[in-house]
Amino acid sequence: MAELSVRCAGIALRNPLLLASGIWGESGESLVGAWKAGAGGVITKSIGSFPRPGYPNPTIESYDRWGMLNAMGLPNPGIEEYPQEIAIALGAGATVIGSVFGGDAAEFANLAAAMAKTGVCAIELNLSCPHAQGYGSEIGSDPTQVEEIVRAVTRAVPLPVIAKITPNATDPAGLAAAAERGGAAAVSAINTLRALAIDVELRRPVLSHRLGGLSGPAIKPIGLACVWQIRERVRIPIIGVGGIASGRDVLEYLMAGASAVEIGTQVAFEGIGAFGRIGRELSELLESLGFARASDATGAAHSATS
Amino acid sequence: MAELSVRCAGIALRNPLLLASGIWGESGESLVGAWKAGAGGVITKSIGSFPRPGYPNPTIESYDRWGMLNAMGLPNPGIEEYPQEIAIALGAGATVIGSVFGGDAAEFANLAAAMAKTGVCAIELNLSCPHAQGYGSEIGSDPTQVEEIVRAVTRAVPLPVIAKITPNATDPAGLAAAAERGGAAAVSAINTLRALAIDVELRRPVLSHRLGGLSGPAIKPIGLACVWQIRERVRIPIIGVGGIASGRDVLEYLMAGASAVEIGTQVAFEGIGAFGRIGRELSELLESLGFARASDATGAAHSATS
Amino acid sequence: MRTIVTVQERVAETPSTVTLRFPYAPAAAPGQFVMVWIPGDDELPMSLSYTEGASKGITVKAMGGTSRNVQRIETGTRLGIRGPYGNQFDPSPKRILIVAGGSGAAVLAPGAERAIAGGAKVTVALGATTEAELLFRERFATMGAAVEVTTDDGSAGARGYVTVVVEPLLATHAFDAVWSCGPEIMMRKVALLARARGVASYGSVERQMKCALGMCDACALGPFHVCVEGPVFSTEKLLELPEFGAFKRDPAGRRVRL
Amino acid sequence: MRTIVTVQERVAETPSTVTLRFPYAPAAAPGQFVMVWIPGDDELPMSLSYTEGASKGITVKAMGGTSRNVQRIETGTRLGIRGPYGNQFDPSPKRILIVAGGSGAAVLAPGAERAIAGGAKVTVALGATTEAELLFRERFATMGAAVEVTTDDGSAGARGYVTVVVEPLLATHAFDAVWSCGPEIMMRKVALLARARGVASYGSVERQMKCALGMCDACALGPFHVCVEGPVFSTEKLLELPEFGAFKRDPAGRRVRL
Ligand SMILES: Cc1cc2nc3c(=O)[nH]c(=O)nc-3n(C[C@H](O)[C@H](O)[C@H](O)COP(=O)(O)OP(=O)(O)OC[C@H]3O[C@@H](n4cnc5c(N)ncnc54)[C@H](O)[C@@H]3O)c2cc1C
Ligand SMILES: Cc1cc2nc3c(=O)[nH]c(=O)nc-3n(C[C@H](O)[C@H](O)[C@H](O)COP(=O)(O)OP(=O)(O)OC[C@H]3O[C@@H](n4cnc5c(N)ncnc54)[C@H](O)[C@@H]3O)c2cc1C
Ligand SMILES: Cc1cc2nc3c(=O)[nH]c(=O)nc-3n(C[C@H](O)[C@H](O)[C@H](O)COP(=O)(O)O)c2cc1C
Ligand SMILES: Cc1cc2nc3c(=O)[nH]c(=O)nc-3n(C[C@H](O)[C@H](O)[C@H](O)COP(=O)(O)O)c2cc1C
Ligand code: FES
Ligand code: FES
Repeated sequence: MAELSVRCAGIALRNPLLLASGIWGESGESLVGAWKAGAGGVITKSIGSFPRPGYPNPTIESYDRWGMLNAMGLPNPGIEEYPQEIAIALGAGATVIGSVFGGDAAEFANLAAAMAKTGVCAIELNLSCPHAQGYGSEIGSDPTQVEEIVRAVTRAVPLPVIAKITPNATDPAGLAAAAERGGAAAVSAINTLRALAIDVELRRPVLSHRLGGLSGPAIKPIGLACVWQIRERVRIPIIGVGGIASGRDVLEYLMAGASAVEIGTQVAFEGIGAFGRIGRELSELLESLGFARASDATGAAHSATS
Repeated sequence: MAELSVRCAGIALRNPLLLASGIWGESGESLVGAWKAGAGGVITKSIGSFPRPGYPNPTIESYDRWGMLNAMGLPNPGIEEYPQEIAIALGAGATVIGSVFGGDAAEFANLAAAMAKTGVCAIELNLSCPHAQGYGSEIGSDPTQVEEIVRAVTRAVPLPVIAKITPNATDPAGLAAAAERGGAAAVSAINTLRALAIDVELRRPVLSHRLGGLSGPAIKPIGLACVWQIRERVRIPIIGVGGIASGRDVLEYLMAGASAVEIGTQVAFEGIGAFGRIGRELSELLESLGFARASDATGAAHSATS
Repeated sequence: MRTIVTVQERVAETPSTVTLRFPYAPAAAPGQFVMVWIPGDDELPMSLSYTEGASKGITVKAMGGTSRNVQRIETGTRLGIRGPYGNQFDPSPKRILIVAGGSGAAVLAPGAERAIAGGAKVTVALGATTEAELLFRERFATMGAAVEVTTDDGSAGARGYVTVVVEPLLATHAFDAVWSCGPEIMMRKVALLARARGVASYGSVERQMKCALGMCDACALGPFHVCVEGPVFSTEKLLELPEFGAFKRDPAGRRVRL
Repeated sequence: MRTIVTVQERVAETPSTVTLRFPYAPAAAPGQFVMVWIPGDDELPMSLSYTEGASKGITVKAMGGTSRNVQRIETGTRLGIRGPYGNQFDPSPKRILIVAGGSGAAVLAPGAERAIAGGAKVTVALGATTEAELLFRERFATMGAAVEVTTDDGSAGARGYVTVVVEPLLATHAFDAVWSCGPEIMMRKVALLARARGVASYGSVERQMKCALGMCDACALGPFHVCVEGPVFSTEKLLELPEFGAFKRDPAGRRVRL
């Protein structure tokens, strides 16, 4: 079997499959569940300065097995209460990455500092949620702000910082370059794409927030393009996210330039068993294609002679 | 049966279903075929100043029935030879919209002027192809250039001008607003999303151009979000494009703010009969929901009380 | 993913509870729930109080804003329905004790009907604040269950919480299974009583629900997601969880006391 | 949508033509084509010269850059295959005249095999520039077809274009169908000869192909898309089209003379 353990952003991961932020990440027990199911690491729900209930329901629209639309509205218990959940996950031995979202560099830095004290091994900055006023992609699509926020956070915490990049931007690779300049240890890409569903019988948007974010297989080709373009622009490692449902999908992301990946929506379609299955598929596929290690596949498609 | 004829950008359409640019639009006979199959109007392949062979194959990757990736590379016979194809379509009585792509305002204006002479009823500006260096979204994601190009074209031609907006931008609605300022009679949204597919066995991108554009059902929620946001920003009519496969999809676009729609990829999945079927579905659905006219549905979802 | 249905029948069951019936074809089992979208308001998880055939039903107790608004819904109103989701009560035991508090009867009634149709003997301990609030008292009687009633104010049946009749019932009758649904403090008590008597026991629990797809974590209960692995659990499993009968999560995911 | 296959067998059929065999499971019919991706080079439409069973084959004549490169492909090389696409030759007629020019034999051979297996009597008029370039002469003979050969230089069979034998064959034999594939000028001639004799006639035509999905319009031929409604057409239909035997479209979509 091919070697699945990877290093990414200075973190040792037992395999490259991370639980994406916002999926199973609100409770410590769920983080443990994902870890036990075989995730290489778990990323918490994005945590803010104060408790947020999120938007009213409906917050989800699902399209068969190829896509999912959500506008949860960043519900989270707030940075004061959340550390108890992380403690549970760390207690079970999980590799935990803490995700935070803020409205400006100072808030991000404060949150990251508090998150760093919980014992997480890295911080992911949600610069990319497409449906939260004053947060996420509203600030994350401006390279100047991205650089400033990443710099403030890297100064405030001794941990590797991962900037999560939005695809809802003219030049996602430019945002990754800004994060690199700011001192990010890695970037993750992509978050969801701004999207909408309308109920024609009721003549209204389905989600209470109207606009939401599209995830799932539908966005995999878009995530791959972002990772590809980022790889051509930056030298820090990339974590690929978006629509991963199989070991083959993971390998596509690795070959496009990713060192690790995050898996989200597939958990809704399949359950947490997705981690074990995808890990097995990846291992077998690497083996059959002659890769001794998952890390050997990173960027492999860039070197193909045309 | 509900009344399907609509007016959009000053053009009378027998129904709101237009053949999208780049599909069946290289030959006059194919334009006639789409018209006879029931399209409310046909948009030509995007035509440039000179003949272009497009990129080498592979130019297409298809994902079951939910998506399609292409990087044709804007193949076209050039504006000198193309008018003979339009003549064939006009000879059969088709409502023809001429699509052009250029590298700057002057080239767009020249092309549009030549196109206007062929007898088309409107000009669509391709400001949004995601995979052609120096064309399409490379210039179409900058509001200043969009405004300038649209202004140059509206001054050069006596016909309604439709600006086709890219979703590969931080603020597609801002681009639509720029087009409106420039004098566009309407905007169409969206073109394809920058995307990539990798063949893991061969360790290389599938398309010869590597990056391509994603179309089909996968992008419908993204197209709807763009149309929704554009409707909140501009007053000119909107033509909805992206992933339409049913009458219900059309109605979603209308309710999001569109006055007409374009259909592309579904033709590959179903054949040109898609126009007849979708038109029938739309008519029945409008009827069953109490709309006497398709145009009554335009923007209906914006007025829902929350 | 949602089906828009039109409410075809509305029954005011008690002063604070209404049943809405609507055509909804997907097969459902007793214990399962649907997500009910009240356009312009909210989307709530609701157990199906009628699971058989094409005319499904929900029975909603006025708790807060939305469930209070639901009381005013008339026939002809359109709702968005998705589901059914979650697991079900196993209707095969032959002697079943059902313990229903408050709107819990809504969850348990279709299971009781299916069990009786399958030849089971069903006893129902039905509790409410006051006589007028006893939910489905008639329905349980009509289907052939033996019904024991309690009210907090003593206006009907025994005075006190429903648990006052559960202990004597367990002491005097043999049961193969206990099913309970109601306030968790009550369910916890019933679970302990059943365990003391060695009777298999199942409870339907409620948590915040947003996605109902096992993704968002809103409904996390220990290692479980109520929307997928619940809402029906063996109470032996529930008793192992420190939060059972003790706390739930609010919409922000904070742990709050029940 | 593509399957990566490995070339398992390579046969140099003529100095300018090579057959590549590879495992490819999807069912295919004679006349259908696949899109063949030569990684790092191009993707070309190629008729299946072997359609039966899991080992499919293509037979490629060196025309330009890519098809010339294909000649150098060895076993073990990986190709991307999608399809099969398009329609097929109807193998039910009992007396078939096959007219093959150049690489046309690649398209027609599997249909001849299937027709003979179904009991048909098949006559093949096989033309090439010179004897060494006669494609599948052996294969046609082995399957039981009567083969009449022509070469431009007279090195084998009758001297001249393949049409020189078609007219006498049509005059002296009764046929239920004519199948042709080769240069369009030749096919047009055959079509006219068949029409003069009142014999049903079908031809397989080639056009630019990009999507092969009936979308991009590269293969437009009159009102048809060769990738979906072709490549096999009744020549009666083809004769109605001014472009048949006269012009095609280049990759830019310009009309160019054949
Ligand atoms: C699987 C499942 C099935 C359900 N089935 C039913 C059903 O069949 N019938 C039914 O009436 N309800 C049912 N519920 C509960 C229902 O979904 C709502 O929680 C309830 O209607 C209150 O909604 P609200 O928005 O009006 O209350 P809110 O406005 O959110 O809350 C109002 C007040 O009531 C309290 N409250 C809310 N819910 C509860 C509760 N469940 N227990 C105790 N206090 C509460 C709140 O804390 C608050 O103080 C079910 C819940 C789940 C998870
Ligand atoms: C449905 C279909 C099935 C086909 N099946 C086969 C097959 O079984 N075997 C096979 O060898 N080819 C077949 N072809 C043709 C093949 O796809 C290519 O067109 C051919 O191999 C030339 O490709 P190239 O890139 O090497 O030529 P290019 O480099 O594009 O062209 C080289 C030169 O050859 C000329 N040329 C190219 N193609 C043709 C042609 N078809 N006829 C006349 N001149 C031409 C060009 O005009 C140019 O002068 C088929 C085509 C279609 C559409
Ligand atoms: C329900 C849901 C909630 C999410 N919440 C967050 C979040 O809190 N923070 C964040 O950075 N990303 C969030 N995301 C985005 C995912 O982490 C991920 O980037 C995206 O869903 C694409 O991956 P997928 O296709 O595998 O789901 C959320 C996604 C979903 C579907
Ligand atoms: C093969 C192909 C070629 C296209 N060519 C063009 C083009 O030349 N000009 C243009 O403006 N859009 C072009 N498009 C984009 C479509 O017009 C349309 O905007 C897009 O495909 C989304 O609609 P759909 O999902 O219905 O296909 C092309 C799309 C495809 C799939
Ligand atoms: S409601 Fe989202 S996980 Fe259960
Ligand atoms: S090859 Fe694209 S339409 Fe035929």
